[in-house]
Amino acid sequence: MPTIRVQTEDFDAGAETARLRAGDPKVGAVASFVGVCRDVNEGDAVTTMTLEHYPGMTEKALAKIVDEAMARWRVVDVTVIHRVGELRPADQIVLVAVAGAHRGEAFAACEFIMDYLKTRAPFWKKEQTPQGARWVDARAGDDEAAARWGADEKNAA
Amino acid sequence: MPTIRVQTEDFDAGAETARLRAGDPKVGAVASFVGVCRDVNEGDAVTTMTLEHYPGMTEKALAKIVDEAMARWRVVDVTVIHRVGELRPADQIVLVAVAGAHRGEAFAACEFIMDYLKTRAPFWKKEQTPQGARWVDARAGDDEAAARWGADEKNAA
Amino acid sequence: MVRILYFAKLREDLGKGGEEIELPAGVATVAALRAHLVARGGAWAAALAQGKSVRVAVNHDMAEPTTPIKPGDEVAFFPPVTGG
Amino acid sequence: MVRILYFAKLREDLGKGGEEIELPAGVATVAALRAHLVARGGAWAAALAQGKSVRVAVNHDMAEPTTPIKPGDEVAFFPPVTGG
Repeated sequence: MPTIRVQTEDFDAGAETARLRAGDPKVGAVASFVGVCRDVNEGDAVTTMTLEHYPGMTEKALAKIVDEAMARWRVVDVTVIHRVGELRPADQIVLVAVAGAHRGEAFAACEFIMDYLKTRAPFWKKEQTPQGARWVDARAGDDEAAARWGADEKNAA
Repeated sequence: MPTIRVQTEDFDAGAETARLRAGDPKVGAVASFVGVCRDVNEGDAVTTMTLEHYPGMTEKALAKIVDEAMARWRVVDVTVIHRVGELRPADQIVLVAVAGAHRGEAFAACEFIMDYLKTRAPFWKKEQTPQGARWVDARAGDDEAAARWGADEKNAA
Repeated sequence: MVRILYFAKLREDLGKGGEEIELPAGVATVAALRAHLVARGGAWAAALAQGKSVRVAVNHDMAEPTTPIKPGDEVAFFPPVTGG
Repeated sequence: MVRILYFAKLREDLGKGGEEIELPAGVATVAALRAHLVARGGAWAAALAQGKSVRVAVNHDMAEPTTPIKPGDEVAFFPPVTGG
């Protein structure tokens, strides 16, 4: 049963990953990803970042992405946690962890979920820089990453 | 500076991953993998597993794999921890964690290191099953995984 | 009535997070609703004009210009997403 | 002298983890050393015969049949690796 959470609080990636695989001795592989707030973006210093989302749609969009991953690859369980609100450099933003019997499928499902999350889940980042606040632009590279899995809709374009 | 350890003790994947990225605010992505001892292999129950290695070569082989990954992809730092000795189902076997600026390169380097570790690092698993002890056979699928990155030598064949 | 929501830069540019409107006659798709809003002119025309990167969700699912809209729906307009 | 090591199932099948031997005349590659050991017959022939999956490392680097061997080297024979 996938775990999907949208929250302002930080998370403990190690504890979440341990919990994800606990109790299922068929799990031989746990692939995970943590996205972290960087202190620089497009050459400018970033002092804080605010993550806005679409309450009501966000969890549903994430659940759909996770369901699609679990239909494509044989994996045992998935955890996705995404933070919203104000973050600072070095803060964790997102955790995607996938437990499965074998590593190839766990890696693929984990990267797929991140690529789809970046292009389909309703989150928006606003950065504070010494030059003022600005909304982060979507990256064409993220559409290309999602297209590797067969996604045809574009987000950034 | 990569961290490479071969040890009998367990490891704290969350703490290792946190340490890996600490102090470098350029890190935006941490991809990691934990291999876990399963309670079944090829249809048989596994009660314990013993991991043998080649002291002296093991760390050197791992360092070479990590160096190759860091030459191929722009990543900031890597941690590889592999356990040896006696393990039980649900025990952690290996951790590979890669910190980088962007997720695509962190994922690729992490999966590359695991694929090469499976086919080039001198570890051998012996399983205890109700039918007796047996050495685990190398899998052709692991050679295929390594071949995706251009590896031409075969391990299993 | 349809409930319309605006997020992120669109919310700021339009000065509101949402509104409820009566669907005008003939407005039955995402594209038609967007054209109806652009016809208000000013900030609406600037933010939602053809060619601007705007994503739309209908009842919490990502939508296309041809996606149908009917009374009671929740329609959200927002910039390309940038989470993760 | 070369130092030879055996690991995992090979170690068990040969009943030893290693030995030191004087390189016989003409034995200057991995393939030649392996043939020299196979010529001992018995468990050696069974474990190391041509066609058996045996990997070799010379001085801690994975080696090929053509990899040269010289006095002072450490040569390890072992089954395909199965870590991770």
